[in-house]
Amino acid sequence: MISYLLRRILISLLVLIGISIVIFVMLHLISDSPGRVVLGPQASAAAVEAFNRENGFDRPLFVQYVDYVVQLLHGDLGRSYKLNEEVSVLFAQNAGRSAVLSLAGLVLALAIAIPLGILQAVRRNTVVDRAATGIAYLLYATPSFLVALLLIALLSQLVPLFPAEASQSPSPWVVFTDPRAMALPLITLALTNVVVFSQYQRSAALEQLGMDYITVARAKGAPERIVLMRHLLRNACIPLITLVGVMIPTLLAGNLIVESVFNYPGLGLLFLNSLHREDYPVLLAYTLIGGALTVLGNLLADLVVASADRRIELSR
Amino acid sequence: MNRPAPRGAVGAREQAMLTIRDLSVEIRAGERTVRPITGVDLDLTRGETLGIVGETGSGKSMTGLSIMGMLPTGSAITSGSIRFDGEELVGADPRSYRALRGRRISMVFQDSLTALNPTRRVGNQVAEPLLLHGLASRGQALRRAEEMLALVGIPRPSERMRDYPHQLSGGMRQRVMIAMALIAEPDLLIADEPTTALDVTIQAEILDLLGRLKEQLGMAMILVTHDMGVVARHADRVGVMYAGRLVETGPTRSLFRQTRHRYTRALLDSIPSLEQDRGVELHSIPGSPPDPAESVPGCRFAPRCAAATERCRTERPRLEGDGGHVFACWNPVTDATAAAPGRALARASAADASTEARLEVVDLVQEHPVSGWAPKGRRRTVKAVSRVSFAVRAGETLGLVGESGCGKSSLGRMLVAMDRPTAGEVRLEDAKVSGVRRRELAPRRAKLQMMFQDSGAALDPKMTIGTILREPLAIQGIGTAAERTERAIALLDAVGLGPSILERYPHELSGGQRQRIGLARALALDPDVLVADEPVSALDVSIRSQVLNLMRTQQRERGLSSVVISHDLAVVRYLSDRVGVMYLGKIVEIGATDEVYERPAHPYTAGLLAAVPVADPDAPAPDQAERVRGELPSPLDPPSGCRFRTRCPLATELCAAVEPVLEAVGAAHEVACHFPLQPKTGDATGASEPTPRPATEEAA
Amino acid sequence: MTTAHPELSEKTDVIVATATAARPLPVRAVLRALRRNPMAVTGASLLLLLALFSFAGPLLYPTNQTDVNLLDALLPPGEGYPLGTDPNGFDVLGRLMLGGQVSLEIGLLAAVFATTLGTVYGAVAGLAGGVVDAIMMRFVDVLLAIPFLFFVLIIAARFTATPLTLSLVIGGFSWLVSARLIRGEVLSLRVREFVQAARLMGAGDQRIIFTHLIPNTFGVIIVNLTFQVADAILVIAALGFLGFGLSYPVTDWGSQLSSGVAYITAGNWWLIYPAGLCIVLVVLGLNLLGDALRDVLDRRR
Amino acid sequence: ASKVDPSQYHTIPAASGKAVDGGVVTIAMTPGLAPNYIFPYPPAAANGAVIGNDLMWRTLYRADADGKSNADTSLASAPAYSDEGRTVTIAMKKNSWSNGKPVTAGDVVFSLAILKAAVAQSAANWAFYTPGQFPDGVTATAQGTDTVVLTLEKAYNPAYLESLLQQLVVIPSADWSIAASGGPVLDYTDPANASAIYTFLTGQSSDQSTFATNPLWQVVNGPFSLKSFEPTTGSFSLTPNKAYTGPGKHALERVDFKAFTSAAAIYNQYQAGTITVGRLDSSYSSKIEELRAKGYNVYAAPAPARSDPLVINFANTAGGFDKIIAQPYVRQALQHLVDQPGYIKSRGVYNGAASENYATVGLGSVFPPDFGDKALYPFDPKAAEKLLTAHGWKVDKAGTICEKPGAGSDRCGEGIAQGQKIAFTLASASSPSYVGARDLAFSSEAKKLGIDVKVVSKSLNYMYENYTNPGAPANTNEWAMQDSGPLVMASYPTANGVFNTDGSFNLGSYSNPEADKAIEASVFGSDPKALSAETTLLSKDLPVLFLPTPDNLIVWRSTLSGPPDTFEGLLKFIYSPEQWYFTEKQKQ
Ligand SMILES: Nc1ncnc2c1ncn2[C@@H]1O[C@H](COP(=O)(O)OP(=O)(O)OP(=O)(O)O)[C@@H](O)[C@H]1O
Ligand SMILES: Nc1ncnc2c1ncn2[C@@H]1O[C@H](COP(=O)(O)OP(=O)(O)OP(=O)(O)O)[C@@H](O)[C@H]1O
Ligand SMILES: [Mg+2]
Ligand SMILES: [Mg+2]
Repeated sequence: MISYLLRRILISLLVLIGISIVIFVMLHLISDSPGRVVLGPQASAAAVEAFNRENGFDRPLFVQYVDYVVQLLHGDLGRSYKLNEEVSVLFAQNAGRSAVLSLAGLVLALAIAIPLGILQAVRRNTVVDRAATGIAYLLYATPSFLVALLLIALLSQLVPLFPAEASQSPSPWVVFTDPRAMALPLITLALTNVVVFSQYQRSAALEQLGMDYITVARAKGAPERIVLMRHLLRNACIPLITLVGVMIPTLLAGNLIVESVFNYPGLGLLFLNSLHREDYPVLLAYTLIGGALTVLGNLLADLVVASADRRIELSR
Repeated sequence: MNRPAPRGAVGAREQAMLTIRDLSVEIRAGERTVRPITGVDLDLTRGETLGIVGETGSGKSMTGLSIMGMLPTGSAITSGSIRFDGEELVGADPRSYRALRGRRISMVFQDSLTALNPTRRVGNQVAEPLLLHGLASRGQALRRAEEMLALVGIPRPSERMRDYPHQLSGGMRQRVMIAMALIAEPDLLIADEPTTALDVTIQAEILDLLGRLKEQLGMAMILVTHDMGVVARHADRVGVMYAGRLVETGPTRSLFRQTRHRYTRALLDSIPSLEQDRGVELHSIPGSPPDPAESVPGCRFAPRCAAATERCRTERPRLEGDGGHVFACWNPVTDATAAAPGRALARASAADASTEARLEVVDLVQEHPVSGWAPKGRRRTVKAVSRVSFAVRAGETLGLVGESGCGKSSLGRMLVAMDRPTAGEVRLEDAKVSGVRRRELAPRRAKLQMMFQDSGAALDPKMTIGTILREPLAIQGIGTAAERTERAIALLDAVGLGPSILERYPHELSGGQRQRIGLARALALDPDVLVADEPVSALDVSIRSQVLNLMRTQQRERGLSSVVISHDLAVVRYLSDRVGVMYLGKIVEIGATDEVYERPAHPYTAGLLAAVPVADPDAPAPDQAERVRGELPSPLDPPSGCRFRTRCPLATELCAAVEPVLEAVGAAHEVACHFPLQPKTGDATGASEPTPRPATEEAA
Repeated sequence: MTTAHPELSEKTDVIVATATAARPLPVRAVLRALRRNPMAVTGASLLLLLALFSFAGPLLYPTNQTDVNLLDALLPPGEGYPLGTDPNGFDVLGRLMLGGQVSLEIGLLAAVFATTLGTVYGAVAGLAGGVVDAIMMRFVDVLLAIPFLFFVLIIAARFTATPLTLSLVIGGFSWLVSARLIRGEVLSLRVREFVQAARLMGAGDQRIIFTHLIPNTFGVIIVNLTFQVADAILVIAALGFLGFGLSYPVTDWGSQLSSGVAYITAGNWWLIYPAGLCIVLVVLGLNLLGDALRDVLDRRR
Repeated sequence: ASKVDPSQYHTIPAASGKAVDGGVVTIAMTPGLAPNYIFPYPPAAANGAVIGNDLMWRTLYRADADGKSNADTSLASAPAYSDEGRTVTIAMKKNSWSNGKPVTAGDVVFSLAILKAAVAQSAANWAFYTPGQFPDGVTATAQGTDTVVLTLEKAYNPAYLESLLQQLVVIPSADWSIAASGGPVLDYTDPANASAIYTFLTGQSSDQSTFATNPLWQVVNGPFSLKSFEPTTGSFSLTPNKAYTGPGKHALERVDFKAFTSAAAIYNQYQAGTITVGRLDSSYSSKIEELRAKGYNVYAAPAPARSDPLVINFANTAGGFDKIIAQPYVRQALQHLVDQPGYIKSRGVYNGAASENYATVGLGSVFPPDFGDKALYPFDPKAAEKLLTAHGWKVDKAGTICEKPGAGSDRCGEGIAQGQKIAFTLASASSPSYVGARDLAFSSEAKKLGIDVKVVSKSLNYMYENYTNPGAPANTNEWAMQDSGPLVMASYPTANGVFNTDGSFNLGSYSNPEADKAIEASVFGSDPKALSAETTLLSKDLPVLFLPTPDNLIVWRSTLSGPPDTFEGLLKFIYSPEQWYFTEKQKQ
């Protein structure tokens, strides 16, 4: 276990370094003269040059990269000149809201998808299964922003149940304190994820249902409920853990769109606004964080899977 | 003989615990309806072991699952009755059925890896039936589970309780399965191929264990298997199934001695055994079993039966007979028609000792690094093959046997230069062929060919058979397109297939046909050396003999030097002139086939031979002392000295300290053992009887 | 005659011949199996319908999609404009056809680009094995860990989107999954016995790759391509929605939907839902077809 | 979308109702303009948008919406000129800082010193700076506490100078002339000290979390001081400065400025009734009745001194564009293709809420061009075609080409090759939506004459950073025209900086010696007519193409009242909440 853990962490670190290189290179391809970007069009060439010199942007790329990494290690994600603020501070202010929204959406999606997927597997090829699969196909084909717009049209405009705009309160806990205002964003997130998770869960459960140990459990005289809860559930959820880990970039992208449609002030909206402002330090820092989150998510997922399913460490 | 058998004749004996009558099952899958079992009658009395044998797909498992009331979704019992202890099970309500399962009727499955829940601890799984049926509190159940693990021979059961299934070896898992099935002390145990995935050595232990426990607990048992040897030794009565029907059933001795059904007879004749005359060709059953979705009016075996008449094809035979031995055959075997000896084979003359060695192996070593990161120098390696040397002469066939994981395949692949050895070399006619560049090897490449175990995987699914057979010629640039096709047809002919098959794709062929194509392709380049790795182990019994016969003919006719790898001792014996026994990457004994099989010199060889079940109920029970016990040690760090010492009943300190080398024990017979079972030639001390010591259960 | 059992060979031939009476080419067999698969039929019909709508539609229903019509802007569906007009006075129905052409073209181009790149990359990595493979795949891991939409957005915001650049950018980021898939496939094929058998016969790398590996990954590639098209269309839609889509005179469904969203408070539904429906249908069709194809090809394995 | 009648909302209701004390006014800030800086002289690097601009620190002279200095709210009385305008004497009025100290002449000198330090560090640090001009060549001395004397190297047009002094924020010399927290008060007349002070103050202003707590920022001379600031969004709250002595009753308890990310979000909040005052762009003009029904006053008008130019890049050499566009007749032809009345009418563009404008100074300026509101080059594709054919172009829908190259009155013009096409890229701001719509309409009209205008949608910031020739010369050939929305002139709307050859705002590298001369005359001369002459010349020469000016909607709760000009001021972001009051008691 320990050696597996170390190996996974080592690989994750390697990937992280790779990500930082890619993003660093990206930063330099996009805006080769930070001074110009920062000082704006009116600044004289000399001022730009001076700025670049002062901030070390004229040094060899490798040196700058090392610097960049050292900064990152100190938790310094750079500075948003456009917002006159450290990127880390901006993130600290926004991350809570996004994280709570994402996690709530994820938990909600899983809470629906896991039982639904298992139900579909157990009742495969029945009306229930076919209907759920059909809806999943349809929803999967619907871009999440369209889901959001349809929800607004239906649940906010046609039947005014929920507001069309997410809560604007700065508290990260609005999902719980103001659930009405967060209903539509949450439903959108949940719906778009449920279709992926439930179909995955269905096939995972189907595969497990075909395994002999399920038959063995029945042969022991276990009632169906116990077969499903005690034997199937855990094994059928293991692939889903990996999926959630792998899907983190998709989840982040989903958040981006939901935050944009519902005007929810979180990291996604910060990203979009920065995109319009061409605020590269923020953009790339968020991309970096997204990458790091993905790596971390994958690592965590692998570790959870490994501890849930001890076979992993042997097979690798 | 024409008179339909009265119902009662099926041997409905008194105090039958389980009575199955006219059981038929249907499975609907889409538009297809499969009838895996039709009209099966069975009886089982308390304390009895009923063996059910039959080829793949004959409905053995379905019968077992029907009794458990656990048929797969989409299937239904269409007719018949199953009475257990006077209670009708067909149509019983799910609750009362559940109360029966795991408590009064239990089941042991074949694949112990998937049959155990990978994410639950072994102890909990074993204890579960008691808890499910409310037979014990949690604490009691766990204690009972530990006792049960001890009972099935698991060392240090209290530690194993907390293990996960993957942490146990295959044999251990199978024991856990048995413990789980028996913990509630059921009246009936259904063991569905409980040992098929295991090595013979472990198979023997498990089957003995099952027999012992059955006695102890006074259960009845249904032992499902496709191995005639297993039933011969372990069953009281035997039922033979073919294509969903029970074709013959009777007391074991009677069934084997007075076999009546043509299929049973053919089956018995086609099994290579350790006793049979190697000079005589195996009997083989042509064709392959019918598609279970098709309904056949007459006897299902008729299309493959040499004695079939018109009646067989149109009228369905019923079970008849007496004394509990019944069979469904219109033209049963009588003493007069019984086994005519097979055709004799011309002994290959090329393979006499005078001929020079064609293929030579010198100190061959293969070590696979264990995947994963480790500092250089400290990398752990799997010692798959360790300093193996031997030679194969022209026209000679060398057999390699040994337990799973002992390095047979690794060795085989190096012989045909598919893998590079870590050390040592392979020489073909005095030219080095191992570890050389592809270019240097090129002229000899075609001379070294291999036949694979799973020809389904060894044939490119996207190519027609014609393309597959022409490919070697195309690669080597032999002949024109037309000539290649001609050659392909000739090859097909050689393996007993018609040219019509050229345009087909591999998936359109049966397993036996595919294996023949595999052989044909290996022969396409006229190789000097042919390595066959488990050539028939994926095939069913009735088809196996077809391929075996074919291989033997080809070996002889072409004067090939071949190496046949198999874990099946009978197969190796049938095909080889000489045989090498491998243990943990080493050859521990090598010699002329008859020598080795009749006078094994290494305790391991003797143990292996003792473990092979013989398809003869009268065969003497093998000597328990000769048994190989315990499990194969890890090839990561094999034991010092003699690698077999941890499982050897004769081992002494000497064995741990000094590694034995191959020494002659006969004219063409060598063994690597400090205490060989045969006197060493020219070595007086070696001939002395070693001190036998009691074997310990526990391998260090 | 070297045959071991002449009588045997004839018999087996008969038996097998009845079991598999017809011996079709795989392609035709796949097509036939697809024709019997309701998912495939639905998916293919949807695609055909939308392709016809986009490419043949303008022939039957020609509209002016270049000249802005200031006076007829933002008309609701009605006479002359079955789906109304947009803020520039373009007929929405006609614009949907134009958007369809562009969306489908970009989707296909991006998918072909991604699949080609991914296949080559994955195959090279899989075949090379060892350190090369490890390095190549770590690189894929790195890119895969970076949220793709973010990257595409940054690039799209920086450079002017044209159908070609969009396809390249989307393709340039979505080849990763194909690469992994093909590598996995090649890795498993590489150790498959039929490949080893070919090596045993002296086949060189080239032969192995072209006659054994590639034909056997073809199914996976095709299925992957289908999904890639669907995903690319969704990505274009998302880009368009976030305001980084194409601009006049070209348009795509996502951009249309996006420009419509600005008018959502005004109740101009015809600017949003028809384009949305088109996206849903085409992606649905592709996914259905892809899944059906995978089922059919899987079964043949 | 029904047509709107502009006459319905062109008047502001007079102040009415009885003022009740208290109440919180919530002001919606323009989307994307969230403030991030507190020190009133933000460096360029901060991309500063200053919190409560003008509400905490007042400028020396404070302009009204029409650009004239307001005698009541300014910190000094009107300047007196002598020595041919090279000496300017400014008398300070009696005002005090929130800590009780008086606002003195020294504070003005201090402010100028800091401004000089700022532009010395980077020319970009003050948006109104043209190197060599104000504050360069200006020496300020305090005569006593009440009089400031400015000595100029070269006399400016008084109106121009005053417009610059309207930008001079007066900051507290007694409290801010330090270079470290708790450090000694420095002599700010030493440029080195001034520079250190400036660095210190900007440094203090980079920590957003301390904006509301740093005692430095609590010293104000405006009507409000900062109560809280929400760095995430840029929203902030102001409380009345009790020591404030200017006009206004200060009835309100608090003023909240709320940041928004989209106009739609603001509109939603109006629907929900959670904001008191704010602006909407013209696309919401069809919603005026709805807003009124919800209890809001709506006033809409084009912002003063605003024009919506289609900026031309004269330096773009791609496709020979520079040579083509250098020809006045081409610019005229293109202007003939801009259908201003059509855009205004179209539901898809302005939906009636805009006005035609053909001058650089915008509508209703006190410095109008001599042709007035008239369109010199009205929408007339035929005229455009005629201009082109008359100059040797073969007009063809499939692609107009030059047939007669060379100089001469009936020829295409110098540098234009035979067979040359007219094809160029128009960068169009991605929001608000009318920008894209009008550019698209222009492009479509051009296409009919065989002129290929490729419209590319870009974010405003992107254009600012990449599509300005002096700032980003490398990108010159990427754009030929850009529509980045409004261009707003200072209260003395000279095109100095915008259209003079070396102007720092000369985005399109427009260069015309005559125009340079005219601009010089209006900046340094003393003739009040000079600016009209400049405007006339520029508007005729078309340094840009002119587009209609959209109305801005000012929306406020009908229970809020105050002098009408304080609401009109919102058009130019001039907030005077100290003069507002509620006419009904507000619920807490
Ligand atoms: N779920 C199922 N759906 C359709 N057909 C099935 C299903 N399960 C089994 N069959 C078919 O039923 C027949 C009998 O199967 P069964 O498993 O009883 O054979 P078996 O004798 O146990 O074979 P084996 O030795 O391979 O275990 C086979 O032809 C098989 O293909
Ligand atoms: N590529 C490999 N990497 C690591 N270990 C390997 C590799 N191939 C084989 N081994 C290990 O080498 C040992 C010998 O394997 P090999 O396949 O030669 O045995 P075998 O005798 O053919 O067994 P079986 O009867 O199961 O086919 C086993 O322990 C196996 O796990
Ligand atoms: Mg079975
Ligand atoms: Mg093997």
